[in-house]
Amino acid sequence: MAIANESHQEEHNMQEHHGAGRYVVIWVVLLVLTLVTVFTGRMHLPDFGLLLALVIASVKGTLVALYFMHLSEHRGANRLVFGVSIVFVVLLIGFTLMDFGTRFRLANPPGSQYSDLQAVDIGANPAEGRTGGHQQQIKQQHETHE
Amino acid sequence: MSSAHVTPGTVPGPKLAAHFASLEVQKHAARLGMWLFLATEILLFAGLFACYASYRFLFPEAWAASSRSLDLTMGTINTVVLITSSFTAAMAVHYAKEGKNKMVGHMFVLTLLMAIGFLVIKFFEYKHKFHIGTLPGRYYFYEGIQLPGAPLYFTVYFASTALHALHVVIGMTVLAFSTVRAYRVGDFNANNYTAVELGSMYWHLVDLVWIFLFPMLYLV
Amino acid sequence: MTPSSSIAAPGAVVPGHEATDDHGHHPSYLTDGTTVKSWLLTVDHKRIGIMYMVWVLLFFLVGGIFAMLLRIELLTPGPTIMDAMTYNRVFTLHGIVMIFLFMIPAIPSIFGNFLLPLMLGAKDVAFPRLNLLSLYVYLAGAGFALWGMLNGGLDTGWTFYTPYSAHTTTTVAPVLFGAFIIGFSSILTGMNFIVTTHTMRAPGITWFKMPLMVWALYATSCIQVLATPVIGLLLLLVTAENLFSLGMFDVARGGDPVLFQHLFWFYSHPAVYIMVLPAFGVMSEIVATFSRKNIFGYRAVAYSSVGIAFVGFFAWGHHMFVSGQSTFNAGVFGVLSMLVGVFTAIKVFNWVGTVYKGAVEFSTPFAYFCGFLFFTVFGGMTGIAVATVSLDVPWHDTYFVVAHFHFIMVGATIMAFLAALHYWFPKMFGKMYHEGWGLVSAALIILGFNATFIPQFLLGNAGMPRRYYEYPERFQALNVASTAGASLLAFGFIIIAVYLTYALIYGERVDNPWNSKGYEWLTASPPPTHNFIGPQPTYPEEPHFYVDPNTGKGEVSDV
Amino acid sequence: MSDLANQFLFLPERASTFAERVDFLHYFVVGTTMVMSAGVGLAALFMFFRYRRREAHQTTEYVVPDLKTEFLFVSVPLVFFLAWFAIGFRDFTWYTTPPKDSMDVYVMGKQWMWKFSYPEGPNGVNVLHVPAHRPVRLLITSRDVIHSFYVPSFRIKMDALPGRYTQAWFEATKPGTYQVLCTEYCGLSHSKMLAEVVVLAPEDYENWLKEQQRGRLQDRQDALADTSLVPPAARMSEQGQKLVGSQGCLGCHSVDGSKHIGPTFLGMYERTEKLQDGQDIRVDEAYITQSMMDPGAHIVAGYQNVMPTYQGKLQGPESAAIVEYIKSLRTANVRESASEGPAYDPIQ
Repeated sequence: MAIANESHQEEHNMQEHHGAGRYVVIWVVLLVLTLVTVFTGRMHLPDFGLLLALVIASVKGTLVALYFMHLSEHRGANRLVFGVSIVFVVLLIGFTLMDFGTRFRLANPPGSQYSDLQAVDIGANPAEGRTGGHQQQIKQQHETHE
Repeated sequence: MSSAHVTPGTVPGPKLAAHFASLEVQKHAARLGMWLFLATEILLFAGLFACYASYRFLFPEAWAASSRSLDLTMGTINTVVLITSSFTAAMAVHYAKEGKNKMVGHMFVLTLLMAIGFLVIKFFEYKHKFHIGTLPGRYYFYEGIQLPGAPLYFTVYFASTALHALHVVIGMTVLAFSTVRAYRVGDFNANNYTAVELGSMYWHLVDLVWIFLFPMLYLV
Repeated sequence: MTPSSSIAAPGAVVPGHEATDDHGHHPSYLTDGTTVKSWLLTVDHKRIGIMYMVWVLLFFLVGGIFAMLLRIELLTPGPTIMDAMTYNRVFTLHGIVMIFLFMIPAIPSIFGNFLLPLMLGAKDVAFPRLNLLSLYVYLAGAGFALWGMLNGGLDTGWTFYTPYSAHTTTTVAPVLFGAFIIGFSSILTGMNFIVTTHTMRAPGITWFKMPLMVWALYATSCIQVLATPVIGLLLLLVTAENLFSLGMFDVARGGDPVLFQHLFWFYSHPAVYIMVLPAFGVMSEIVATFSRKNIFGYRAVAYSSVGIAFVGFFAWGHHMFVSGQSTFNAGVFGVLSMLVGVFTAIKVFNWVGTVYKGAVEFSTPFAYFCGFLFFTVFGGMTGIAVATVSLDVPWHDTYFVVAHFHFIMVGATIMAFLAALHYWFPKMFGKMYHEGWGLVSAALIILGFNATFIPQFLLGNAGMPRRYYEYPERFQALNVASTAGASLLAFGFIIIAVYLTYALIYGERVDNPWNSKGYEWLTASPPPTHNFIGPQPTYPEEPHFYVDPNTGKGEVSDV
Repeated sequence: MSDLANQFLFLPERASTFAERVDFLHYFVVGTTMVMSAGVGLAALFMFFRYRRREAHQTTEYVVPDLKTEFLFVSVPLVFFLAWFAIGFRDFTWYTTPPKDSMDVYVMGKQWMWKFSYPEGPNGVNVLHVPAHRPVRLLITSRDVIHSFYVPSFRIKMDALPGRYTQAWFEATKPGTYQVLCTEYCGLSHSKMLAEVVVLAPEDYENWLKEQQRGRLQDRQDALADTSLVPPAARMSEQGQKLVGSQGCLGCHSVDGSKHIGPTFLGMYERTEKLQDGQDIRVDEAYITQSMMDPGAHIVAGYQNVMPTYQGKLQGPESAAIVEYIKSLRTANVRESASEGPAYDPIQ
């Protein structure tokens, strides 16, 4: 009786009812972690700053998923779905970054840290004749001024 | 769904659609469907995260400089607002299970108010950017950052925050329906809270995405 | 795998089937309400499947006409019947229509919708209204895309590679937006199937008693749910790039067109399996029915479907070996691509193994199975060949690749589509078509198909790039051969259209002409509105269990 | 043997070291594919016949494979596939790692032509000269959209990405002319974006290079005197080809038949053009020369009078060379030195 089992188990898992206190605790923890990540973010840690921020974000995300979204009570397919989607996100990003990191250097976007070529456009600076691609508007402004 | 097989007279519960074997199955199906839908949302943002990751990997300096040009205070306030709104949404589910429909409505109203607050703050951030010229791609005319990749950062910034804001609006619509139902009909109870639960799950996803967007955009 | 003890119940009573012994006493889903409204607003998965069939076949016709125009244009090295711009639009539209409007919805949305609940002993899919919504979303997207095509069309190729798609002056935006909308339809169908498989299986149908078609649809749905959002986002980004110069892939500002390709193929490679996995599922049913055997290595075939779905996600880079991607990545994606080949090989061997000690009836669906088997082996192995990193260098973007994926898309998927159409035609309409014409058109199609695409393999070897309006004269002979084959193919399709339409009206009433023991045949043909009359059937045996009831447990022999 | 296989598989001439490696694997893979398809097909056919149905409701045995069979199903293809991958990846790594001593050529794709330039100086449009038996590294880029540089006879291909370089290398094994095709869809005239690689014997290449470096046309006379390789007309047209690039003619005139600011050079010679005043004129040497010196004299209908005069900018022999080049672009002669190629009518 597979049908009954899967849905029945699910129903059974979801029957538990916790007090509101649990949500308050999670909420407070989330706020504290937000402040922590703002604090560490403002220190501008050189290499592992982003990594640390992402770790904190992952912890926060896990808390939201587990308790606000009740994943801690779910079993089976629901968890699997969530887990698999996260795995796929990681692999999508991982394989893509792997490409940029190991590519023939000149094939990376010019001006990036993995390329030896000069960037075509590196931001707006009319004094040096660079307009951030905003030529049209600057020209128009010019004309109206004259 | 035709509702030919509703069993009247028992505990007020959701209608059992004819094709389901039992209410258990129906709820399970709804929840699993929602999780699958959330998975698609995660992968939708994954595309943007991949763009973000690639360009961050290529242009770390521009990324750091550009992220510092954002208003961290506003970003932090928005994060707090969204987390709190997520908390109230979770509380709504809690009250729905206990059958306190009034409280469900109140909680969702709070959530909606915070959502509006979030969008308003976002609007002012956008306005500032349009003013100083930190805009995507070829519209970029900010002279403060002279690094390759800076216009790209703002492409990613605008694409991801706009997509997120769209989700906030969709989430608000979904929650608004549940709010009205909680006040008007008031039929949520321990047996029948799927609508509240699914709406609030969607809202948590919106929060979840922001939890990642916030450090990625403001704190690199 | 060993036979479970449940096999021991021979000749089990199948209650749902009883009512079919006297035809006409229960309304079938076809006769239960005949107004237009009863069709357009139906939530019955069978009717939705039939409506999908109408539209999908219509788009197949459109895509087919485009294909014939292309083949005629390529008869001569220079201009033949259209100018270069028209040609570029036509091949783009051929790709878009065939992939987004035909291939992806074809088997899952028509046969999946129709059969999945029947095969699981359920009354409907889990979310019938979402199911109807997915049909209308599909039509809305198709409408957008067609509107864009009529307003000038686009010339980017179905791959929409930036920066070309960002700068071309043709109408990119509406077509891309149409494809984006169709993505939602695909996601809804996928979600529905996954949830249905998880929650709606009738008592007795355990995971490893599900028909293999269900396994295939389940794996397909996983891909649809997980991959489609990424292309959705990407289509939005390209639309924004084209309309507003958003700049995500803008080369002048550090954007990377290869990143676009990564994201594009993250969807579009698995999308190939969205198209071909259901075909594998169909063929598993057909080979079992027509050789009256349980599937040889059921678990291996079931697992390999899921395996293909999973590994298929991580092979996307083999579309980009010469695109500037790193050598290291090429290696990683190269190895992973080989694994997909292994999973497919498992299926092929097990299908052949199924025939072993079977009792083969050579009727139309089985004829398609034979064609399918050859095309899958050849198409699949040439797929492995183009994924062999160094071999891809000369073959990439030539007609070899065109021929390879047509072997899979047309050779495997359309063969399976036609096989499914013939196999389940009696199930859907309770009518039988003319077997002789069926075999004739199958032969024509298989022959025509070979004549169309084998020359294209050789063209690719000779170095003719794809998407060429004009070509050096030395390629002409092979192009003419290919066009001739395509005409044969088209002729085969016309014959099918004629005799199936005839059968729809005048066909002989039948119930289970194949004496199949697939689960979907446990109910009447055509099935009643809620699939079963009276109590639900029980499922004591696995599907396609053709063991002699008198010999009890059946003779289990290991190979 | 391998020639026979090439005929059978329609493979083009094999003219680079990479081609030899690729073709070896090609035979292996395609051979196995054919044997396997035939094997599966025959096994299936045999079984269809051997196990044909004898009665409508025939029952069958319950056959399941044992672990050994399944293991065989997995391992046999896996071994083959991995072997192919190993060889293929080894060759691919070889292909993406140019030898240290290779000669660099910059390749730029542009809608719809290929430009080649050497670090030492000479440029070329649609014709790449390289020496045989020497590794040549191509640094490929694009000016607009993605193109792909494909030489079937060398079995090499690499995408040209805008704004950055990809690399490919080859070592040609025999002198000759080989066609270059664009394999990434790049717009209207994608299929006309053809070019060619002229492989010269090392000493011929040295001569050619010297000739190119001499540059100015004044030297052309003595250059002609000591080169018996190429007929004078072709020699001149090559100079002309260089000139139309350096003088900016290609900014307005295409060589592929497409209409731009000015009429295309392709097929211009001996064409009859309708002038603005309604008269017809036959394009000959005199008209072309006059158009360079006094562009406004006879304007072809449908074009603006925007061309600057080249009076004083071009010397006599130079304008003659350009005329010669335009003459060489007569439709029938588009690929005059190519071994094989299309002779199509350009779209007017």
